[in-house]
Amino acid sequence: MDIQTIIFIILAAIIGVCSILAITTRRILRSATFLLFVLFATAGIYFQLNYSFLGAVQLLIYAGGITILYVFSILLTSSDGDRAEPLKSKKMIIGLLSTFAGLGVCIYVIVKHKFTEPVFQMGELNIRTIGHALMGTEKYQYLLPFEVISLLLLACIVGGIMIARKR
Amino acid sequence: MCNILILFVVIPLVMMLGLWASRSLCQVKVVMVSGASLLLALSIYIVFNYIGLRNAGNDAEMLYTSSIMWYEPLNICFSLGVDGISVVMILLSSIIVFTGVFASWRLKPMTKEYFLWYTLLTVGVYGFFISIDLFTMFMFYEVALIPMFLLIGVWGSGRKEYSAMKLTLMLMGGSALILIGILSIYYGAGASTMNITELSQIEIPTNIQHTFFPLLFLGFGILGALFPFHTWSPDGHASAPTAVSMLHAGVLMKLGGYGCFRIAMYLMPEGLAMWGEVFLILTTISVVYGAFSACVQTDLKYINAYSSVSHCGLVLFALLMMTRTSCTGAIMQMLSHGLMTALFFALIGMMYGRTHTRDIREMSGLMKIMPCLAVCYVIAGLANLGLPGFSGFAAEMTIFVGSFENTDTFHRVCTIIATCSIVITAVYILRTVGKFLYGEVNNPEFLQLTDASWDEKVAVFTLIVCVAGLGLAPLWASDLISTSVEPIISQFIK
Amino acid sequence: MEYTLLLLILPLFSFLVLGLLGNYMKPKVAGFIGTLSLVGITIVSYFTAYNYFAAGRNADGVFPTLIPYNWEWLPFGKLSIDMGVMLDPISVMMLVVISTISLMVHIYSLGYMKGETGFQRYYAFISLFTMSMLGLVVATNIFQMYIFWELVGVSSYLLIGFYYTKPAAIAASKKAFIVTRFADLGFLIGILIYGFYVGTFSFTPDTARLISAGAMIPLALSLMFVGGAGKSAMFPLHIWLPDAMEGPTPVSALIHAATMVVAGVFLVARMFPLFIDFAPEVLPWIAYIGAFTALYAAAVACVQSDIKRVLAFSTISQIGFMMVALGVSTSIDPNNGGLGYMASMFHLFTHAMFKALLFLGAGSIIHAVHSNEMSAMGGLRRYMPVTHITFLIACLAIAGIWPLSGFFSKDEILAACFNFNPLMGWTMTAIAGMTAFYMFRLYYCIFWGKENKELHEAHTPKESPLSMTLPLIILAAITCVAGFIPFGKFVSSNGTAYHIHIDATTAAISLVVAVCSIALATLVYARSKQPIADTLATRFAGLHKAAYNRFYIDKVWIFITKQIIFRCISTPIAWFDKHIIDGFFNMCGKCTAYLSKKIKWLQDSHIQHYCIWFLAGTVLLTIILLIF
Amino acid sequence: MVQMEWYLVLSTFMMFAGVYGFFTRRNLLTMLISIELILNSVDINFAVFNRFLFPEQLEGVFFTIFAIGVSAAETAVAIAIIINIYRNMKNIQVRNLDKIKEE
Repeated sequence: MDIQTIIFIILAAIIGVCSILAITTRRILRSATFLLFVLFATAGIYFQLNYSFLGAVQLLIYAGGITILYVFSILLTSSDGDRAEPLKSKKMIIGLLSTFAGLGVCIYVIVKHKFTEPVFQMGELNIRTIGHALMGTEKYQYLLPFEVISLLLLACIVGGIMIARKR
Repeated sequence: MCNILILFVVIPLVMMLGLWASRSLCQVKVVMVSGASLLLALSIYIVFNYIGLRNAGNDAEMLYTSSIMWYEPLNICFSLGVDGISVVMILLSSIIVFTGVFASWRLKPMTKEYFLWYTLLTVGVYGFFISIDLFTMFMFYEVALIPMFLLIGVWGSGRKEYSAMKLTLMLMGGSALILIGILSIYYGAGASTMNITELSQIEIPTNIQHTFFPLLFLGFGILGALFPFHTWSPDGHASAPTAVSMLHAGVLMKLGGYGCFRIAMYLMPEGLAMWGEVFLILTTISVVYGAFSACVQTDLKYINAYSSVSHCGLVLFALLMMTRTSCTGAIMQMLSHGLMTALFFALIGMMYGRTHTRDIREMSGLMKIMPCLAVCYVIAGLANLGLPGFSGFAAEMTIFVGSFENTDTFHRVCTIIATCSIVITAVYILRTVGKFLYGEVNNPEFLQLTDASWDEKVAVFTLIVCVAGLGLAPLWASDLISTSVEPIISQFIK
Repeated sequence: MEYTLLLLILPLFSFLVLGLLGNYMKPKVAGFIGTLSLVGITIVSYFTAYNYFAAGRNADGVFPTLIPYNWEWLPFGKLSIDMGVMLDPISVMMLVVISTISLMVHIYSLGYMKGETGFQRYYAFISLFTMSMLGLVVATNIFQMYIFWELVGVSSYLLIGFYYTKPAAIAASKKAFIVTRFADLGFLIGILIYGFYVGTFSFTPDTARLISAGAMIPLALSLMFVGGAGKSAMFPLHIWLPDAMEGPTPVSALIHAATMVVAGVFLVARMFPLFIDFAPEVLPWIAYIGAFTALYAAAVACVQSDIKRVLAFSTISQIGFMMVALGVSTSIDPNNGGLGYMASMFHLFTHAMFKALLFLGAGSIIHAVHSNEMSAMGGLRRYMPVTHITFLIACLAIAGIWPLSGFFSKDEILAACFNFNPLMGWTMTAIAGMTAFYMFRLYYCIFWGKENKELHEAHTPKESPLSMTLPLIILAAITCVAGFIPFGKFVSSNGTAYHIHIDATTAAISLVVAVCSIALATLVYARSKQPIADTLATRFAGLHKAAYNRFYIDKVWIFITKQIIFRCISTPIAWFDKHIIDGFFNMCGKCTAYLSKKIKWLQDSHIQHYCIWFLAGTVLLTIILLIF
Repeated sequence: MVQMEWYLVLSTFMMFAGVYGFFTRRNLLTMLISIELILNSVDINFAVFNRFLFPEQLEGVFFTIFAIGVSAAETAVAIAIIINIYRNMKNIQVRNLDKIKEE
C-alpha cells in the first residue's frame, strides 16, 4: 500500500463522513462547516491527481468564497437556533430507498463498465498550458466559454444585487 | 367531388352554419325543418335511386363509391359508398332526425345551441353510415358520441350528469376497443388500406382475428347494449331529452349492430367462428334479461330502455345466427326497432312534458285525458310486442325463421329461448298500458292537461305511418337488405 | 272466386274508416257503416258458399281446394310467407259461421251498446276482429294463419278491455292476451319447426319431405296444438276465457263463444291430414285433453253464479267436445274411424249458433236487470218472453234434445267416441248429461226459481228492443233447423260425401241422459225454494267451494305469474341489474376516483417529492435497461 | 496506485449524499449545500476522467473550472433569493414557500 493509496483513503474517509454529516446534522452552521471539509478534501483529490491549479481554484472559490457566502447568509437568515425539524420517517424511507437504489445502480455501472484502459500519467499540468488554452481561440481552446462565464458572473453579480437589495 | 352521398354530411354542416347565423327562435326552426326535410327527401331519393340502379343490373357491392386520399402515410381515405343496408339505415336516420325536430319543438332553454349539437350528432350518424373507410367511420362515430354528453348533461332531466357521464364513459370505453380492433385489422391486413371492401379481400392472419375479434365486437356491442354492458342505456335514455332519446335509441344504438356486422363480422370471419357462440350466449341473455327487467320497472323510459336492450339484443342475436335470413332480419329489426323506439320515446316525452312524471304508479286513466297520445302509445306498444301489420312482426319473424335455419343444437336452444321474449314483451307492454293509460283518472290535476299539439302529431304520425308501412309491405326492405347481406354473409359461411 | 278478396277488404276498410274518422261521426252513422259492411260481407260469404258447393265435386269426388289469391308477402330465402285466400269446405263453412254470427252481433250491438261512450271504437274493433277471423280461416298457409291468429288475439284484447276504466276489464284483457300469447309461443315454434323441416309453410307439403322430417312433424304439430289449446281455452290454458267475460256481452258472443275460441279446433282440423298421416300418436292426447277440459269445465259450470261465467265454462266444455271429436278420429275415412272430424266441424257449426244465441240472450237479460248475478234474476219469463223462448231453445239445443241442432252434432261426436273407445263414449255422454244439467240450472235460475222481487220492483225488467230480439229470433230459427243440414255432404275428413246416419243406440242413450239431467235440474232449481241445492251445497261444502273457485286453477296461475315471474325472476333480475351490473360499473368509476384520490399526494407541488419520483423513475428505467 | 474506479465510487457516494440531502432537508440553505455536494462530485468526475482516460487533453479540467465558476454564480444568486425570501417571510423553510404562489 503506497502513500498515494493512504492519502486517498484518508481523503475518501473525510469526504464520505463529512458529506453525510453535512446533510444529516441538524444545525445548519455545522452543515456548512462539514461542506467546507468536503470541499477541502476534494481539493486534496485534485492535488492528488496532479491538477494543482484545479485544487487551488477549488480552495479559492469554493472553500474560500462560496462557503463564506454560506456562512454569511446563514448568519443573516438563521433566527431561532436553526434547528431543522425532525424528518418524517415515511419520507425519509422513500428518499433513502431511492437514493440507495440510485447509488447501487451507479456503482454497479461503474464497476461493471469496461473503460478504455486507464493510464495514470504523472506530470504536473503547467500553468502556461492552461493559460494558452484558456485564452486561445483555436480548437481545444476556451476563450469563448471563458468569456461567457465571465459574462455570467457579471450578470450574477448584478442580479444578486438586484434581488437582495432592499426595496 | 360530385358524389351525392357527401350531401348527407354537407347539409347538416350547412344547417349548423345557418343555426349559428340565425338570430331568432323562428329562424332556428326554419333552418331545422327545412334541413331535416331536405335530408329526408334526399334519403328517399337515394333509396329509390338505389333500387333503380340495382334493378338496372348494377351488382357492385357498394354503389356511389368515391374515395379521396386523406392522409397518405397511413392510407386513410375519405371513402364513401352505400349498399342496401346503409341505405335503409340512412333512411331510418332521416326519418328520426325529421321527427326529432318536431318532437323538440317546444324545448325551451338554449334552443339554438341544442339544435346545433343535435345537428352535429346528425353529422356523425350520417357520416358513419356513408363511409366505407375504417378510419373515417371511426371518426364519425366519435363525432356522434361527443354531442351526446352535452345534450344529456345540459338539456336532460333527473340524474342527468351521472347519466351523461356514465353513457359517455362506457361508450368511450367501447370506442377505445373499436380503435384497437380497427388498428389490428389495418396492420393485420398489411397496413395497405383502410377501405372495407378492399380489406374484405385480404386474409387477416388467424391469430390476429382470434385475439382482436372479441375486442371489436364488444366495442360495437357496448353501443348495441350487449349484456352486461347495457347499463348506460336505461340511465342515459331516462335522462336524455326526448329527441335525443329518440335519436340515440333509434339510430345510435344501431351503429353498434351495424358496426358488428359491417366491420367485426365481415372482416374477421375466423374470429367470428371462434367467438360466435360466446357472444351468442350474451345476446340471448340480453334478449330475455332485458325483457324481464322491463317487467318490473316503474319509470316509462326505463321500461322502454330495457325493452330496447331486449330488442337490440335480438339484432346482435340474429347477426350471430349467421344465416342469410337471420341477418336480413337483424337489419330489419334495426330499422323496425329504430322507428318503434323513437315513437315510444317521443310519446313518453310528450306525456312527461304534460304530467311531469314518468312513474306509472302515479298516473292512471290518461286515455281519457289525452286520447290521441294514448292511442298512439297503445299502437306503439302493440307494434313493439310484434303485432302483425307493424314492422316488429316482420322483423322478428324473419329473425326467428332465419335463426331456425341454423341447425346446430346450441343455436336451436338459443333460438327457442329468444322466442320466449315475445311473451315477456307482451307482459310488460300490457302491464304498462294497463297501468297508466287505462283506468280512472287518479290525479285531478291531470284533467287540465291537453292532447297532442300539431307539431307532436306530425312527429308521431310520421313514425306510425313508417312503422305500419314497413309492417304491411316488408318485401321491399327485405329485398333491399338481403341482396346486400349476401356478400357479407358469404365471408363467414364457407 | 276473385270476389272473395272483398271478405278481407270490406271489414278492413270499415275498420280504417271507423278507427280514423270515428270520432268525427255520430255513433249511429258509425254503427250503420259497420253493419252495412258486415251485410256486404255476409252476402259475399253466402254467395261464395253457394258458388263453391254448387260448383260440385271434382273427379275424385271431393270439393276442390281453390286458391284465388296468393301473394308472396315476405320471402325468407327458400321459405316465404304468403298472403292469400284459400277456399275449401271447412273454410267456406267457417266463412258462413263467422259472417252470420258477426252480422247478428252487429245488429244486436246497435241496441245493446246504444249510448255507450266509444260506440264508434266498438264497431271499429269488431270490424277488425271480423277481418282477422276471416283472414284466419281463409289462410293459405300456416304462417298467414298465425298472422291473423295474432290479430284476432289483439282484437279480442281490445274488445275485452273495451271498458278500459274498469280494473277488472283491464286485468282480464291483459290475462287473455298474455295467456294466449304464451300458447302462441308454442304455435310459433311449431311453425318454425314445421317450416324448417318441411320446407314450406303451406298446408299441403311435399310428402317426401314430411317423411324425411321424421319425429319433427309430431313435435311441430303438438306445439301447434298448444297454440290452438291456448286460443280454444283447453285446460290448463283456459283461465283467460271466464275472465274475458268482462267485455261487452255481444263481444263474448262473437269472439269468446262462436268464432275465435274455436280457432284452435279449426287449426287442428286444418292440420288434420297431417295429424292422421304423420302424427297419429298425438291425436289421442288431444282427445284426452279435450275430454278432461270438457269434464272440468262442466263441473265448474254447475256451481257458478255469474251467468256469463256459466256460459263461458259451458263454451270451454263444448270446445272440449270438439277437440275430443277430432282426437278420436283414427283414419281419414269418415266411414271408418274418421267420423270425428265431421262431427267436430258439425258441432262447431251448430255450437256457434246456439252459443251465440245463449250469449246474446244473456246480454239481453243483463241489459234488462243490469247485473250478471243469478241472484238478481229469477222469474224473468214474465218480463221477457222473446228472450225466454229463444234462450230455452238454445238450452235444449245444447242439452241435445231432438230435433234441435245440438242433438245431431253431439250425437255424431258421441258415436265417434264410442267407436274410439267405449270408456271415452260413456265419459262424454256423462259430460253431455252435465251439460244439460247446468244449462237448465242456469235457465231455471234466470227465468223461474226465486225471483228477486225487491230489485225487480225498483227497476222493472222489460223486453229488449227489436234490434236485439231480431238476432235472437234469427239464431233460434237457425238452431232449430241446422240439425237437418246434411253436413256430411259438405264437410268430411277426406272430402268425400258422407251421409249422416243417426246411430239409434247412441241417440237413445244421449237423449235419455239429457232428459234425466233436465228433469233433475227441474227438480232442484225450478221452484222458488231450492232445498235440494242448498243441502247439496252444504253437504259437499268443500267440493262446492272448490268448484265455485274453479278448482283454484286461477290461483295457481296467479301464483305462477305474480310469485314466480314477477317475484322470483323479474325482481331479482332488476335487482341484479341495478346493484350488480350497474354497481360494477359504478364501482369502476368509484375505484378510479378512489385511486386518483389515493395517488393525489404524488402531485403535492413539492419539488423535493417530484425529485424523489424523478430519481426513482430514472433508477427504475436504468435497472430495466440493465436487465434487458 | 489508486484505481480510477475508486475515485468514481467516491464521487458517486458524494453525489448521492447530496441527492439525499436535497430530498429530505426542509431548509433552503441546506438544500443548496446538497446541490454543492452534487456539483462537486461531478467536478471530481471530470477531473478523474481527464486524468485517467484522456491525459493529453484538457476538457475535463476546463469544465471543472467553468463548473466551479457557474456554481459560484448560482450560489450567489440563490443566496440572494434566499435572503430576499427570508426578508419577506422571516423563514426559509420549504413548506412555507407556497405563500409565494398566492401573492
